[in-house]
Amino acid sequence: MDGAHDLGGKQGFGPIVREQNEPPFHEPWEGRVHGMNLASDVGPAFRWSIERMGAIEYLTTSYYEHWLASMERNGVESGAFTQEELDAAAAGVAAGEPVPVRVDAETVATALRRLSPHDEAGFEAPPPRFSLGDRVTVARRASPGHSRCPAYLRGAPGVIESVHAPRPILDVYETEGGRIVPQAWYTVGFRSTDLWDDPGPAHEVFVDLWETHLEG
Amino acid sequence: MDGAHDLGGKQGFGPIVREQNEPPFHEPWEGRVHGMNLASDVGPAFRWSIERMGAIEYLTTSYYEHWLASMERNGVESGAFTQEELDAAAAGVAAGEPVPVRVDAETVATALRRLSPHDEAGFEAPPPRFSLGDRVTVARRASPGHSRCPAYLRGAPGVIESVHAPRPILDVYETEGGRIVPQAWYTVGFRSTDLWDDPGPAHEVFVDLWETHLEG
Amino acid sequence: MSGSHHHRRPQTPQELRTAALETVLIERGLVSTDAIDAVVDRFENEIGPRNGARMVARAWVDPAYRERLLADGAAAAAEFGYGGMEGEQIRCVENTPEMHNVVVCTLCSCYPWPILGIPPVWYKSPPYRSRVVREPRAVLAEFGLELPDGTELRVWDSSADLRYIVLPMRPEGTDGMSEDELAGLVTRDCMIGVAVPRAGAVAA
Amino acid sequence: MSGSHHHRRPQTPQELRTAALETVLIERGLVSTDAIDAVVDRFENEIGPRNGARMVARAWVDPAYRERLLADGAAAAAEFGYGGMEGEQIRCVENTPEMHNVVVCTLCSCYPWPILGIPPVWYKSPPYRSRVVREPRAVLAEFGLELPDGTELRVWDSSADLRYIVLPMRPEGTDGMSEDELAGLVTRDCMIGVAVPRAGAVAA
Repeated sequence: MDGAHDLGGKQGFGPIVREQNEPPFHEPWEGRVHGMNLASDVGPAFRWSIERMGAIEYLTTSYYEHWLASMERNGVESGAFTQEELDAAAAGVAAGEPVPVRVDAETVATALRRLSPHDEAGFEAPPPRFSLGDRVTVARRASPGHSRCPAYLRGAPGVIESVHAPRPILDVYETEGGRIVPQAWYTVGFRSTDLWDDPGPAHEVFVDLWETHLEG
Repeated sequence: MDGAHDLGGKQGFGPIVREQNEPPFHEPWEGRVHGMNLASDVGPAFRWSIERMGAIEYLTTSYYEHWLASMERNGVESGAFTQEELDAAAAGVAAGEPVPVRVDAETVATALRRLSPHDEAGFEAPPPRFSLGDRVTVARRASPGHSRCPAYLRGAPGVIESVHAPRPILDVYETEGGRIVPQAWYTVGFRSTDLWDDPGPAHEVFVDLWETHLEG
Repeated sequence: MSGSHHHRRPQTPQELRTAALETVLIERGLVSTDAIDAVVDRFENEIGPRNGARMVARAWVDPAYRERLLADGAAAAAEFGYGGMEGEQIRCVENTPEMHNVVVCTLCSCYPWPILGIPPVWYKSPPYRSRVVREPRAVLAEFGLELPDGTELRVWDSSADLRYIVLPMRPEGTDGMSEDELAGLVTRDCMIGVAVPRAGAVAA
Repeated sequence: MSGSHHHRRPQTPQELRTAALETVLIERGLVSTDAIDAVVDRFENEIGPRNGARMVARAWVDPAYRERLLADGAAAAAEFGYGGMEGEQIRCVENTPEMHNVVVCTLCSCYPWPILGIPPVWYKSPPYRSRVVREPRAVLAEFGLELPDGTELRVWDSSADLRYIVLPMRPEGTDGMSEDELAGLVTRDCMIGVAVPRAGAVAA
């Protein structure tokens, strides 16, 4: 989708603001959100739920506010919980009820396994259409759903730099309730001069794209 | 430029909010800004100055705040007045000094002439490259300056629907201090299905583009 | 002269900036108080969608005017004395039983001032500008306008120096009405293309 | 276990929403308090850019490790015990005197968590994400990094499942340093590619 999250090449966002000695989490609630997200599974549309926040809301809220909005929406849409449960909990919290405590060694173990090296399943898919060095063009048309193809590349000419083993295309996975469609994907190289008509020295941009995003 | 003003096809802006019996100006200051802009000439970069406001500021301020920001910047950049004069006037106003009054029949007459039918100068330019019915492709690369070519068309195929007599291309006029480069321009028709991969019935979009924006 | 600016001390940030800008422009001799007043007066009292509505009604009752309007909108406006900034070139696009037209400016808010006046806030705002080129049927439905299945839909994005006005279809049941009465049915929204005239309606 | 959430009643809208969400997830049995605590603890105390710095220093002193790192970043991380979410596939791109690399995720904020930890706020924010693909030299200059004329520049936009880390060049004047001392020169920013290690610097 053509959302405010698709920032590559956009102008008017000003200077980069840095912070010295930044902690992992600036507030305890940020850590809770991070921990809840990694230690649970509330649905397949994590990123797409962020992208549907609303453009101005997205641009004027923080990273972990994006996560919070995503988990709330994703969880309701996937059926992990209901909006009514969320509203009731919010009312309880506002009235001073403490967050319940649940201790469960298995949930801990699962979460920590995710944070350690682990083998990943392989995926079967049709053989890749493109080979190293092939010239390709990025698909021009925007889809209404989640896409891992940044808008600044639409219609641009590039060259296949690497061919990767099949992985489920996230465009489908996020938008269609977790449907797994394995597909070849590629690292594609672009010349900045093919993307923008800007002055100054050129550079190269490398982007990982699934076969869906590319035309021969 | 790839600014937040370039809204065509973008998603996440929510429902259209309408107002019954809307007045031309909601506050007196809006009328003053409108009147000042039409009755004066503070520089050639009116729209480009709006586009350079900053993406989040643009999206979170009103139409006449855009005009105000544009006149302030455009006037300083063109040399019509200085930032120091503006700052001094702001300090005076804040301290309670009244806005000075100047009465001038000639300025009134010029302003009202602009608001009445008047003949426009013609422009000489090379003969148009494209003719009625020609298939064209919109240039894919974004320029860093002002552009009258909306981003949603970049790289898209279209058909010439009308050929118009030359006019100065605004991309150059706004970005290069009022430089006049007359050029043929066209109304170009596009199928929505060539622009977006959305479900639902198709429609057509017609956009006025200068020759610079088109490839054969 | 409305002169309301003379009577209230600027308070909001917008009022303060406006007053500062006006001060500088006056001091520099780039504008005069009465010129600003005159422009405001024109837009508050003369220039507005009633102008376009008169042209539409004329086109409904006078086939020769309709042809001139479709051939050169600015010349047809000048017949009524309408014209000037943001209306030097006007194209009128005509609705038919097979074809509906709607107008937008996705990049800014281009609009045919001399015949429609100041655009409404929604026309200038991100939701309309972003959506109507991409999902015009959904936008029209939000305005209460459901097009019959199979109606072709054209969106005109005023990206250059040409301004657009929609010539709507004359509604059924208006045979006995005068040109003035017909003009009373033509709202601003009909001429943008987000509505169509209704015989029973009265234009705002 | 930090458990700081147990000690303060939620006050800000963000704290209230977080507490409500945690309540629902706990009630539904979708998460446990101690699992959240454990994840927070890992990111506050174990997972961070010191991991990546150790890999970089090893690559500087051990040519065989450097080759393994460039061939398969995730496998090279696993040699140190690093791996997991957002690091299942890692590609290491190497700076040379002719070529500089810099990493971004324009669509969201993809980042190799197991070896660099939580990304800094600037990495996740619109200015960096919008600008570094389009004007990387201007961005690097803002970070104080001026590349010599003629240096090729590659920007890696992590748009899929692969995460990137930059292998910077070992700075001059570090011949006598141990692997641990070398790791101390490698900041997070060096591994994103917005800085280069300096012999006199100490990594944050």
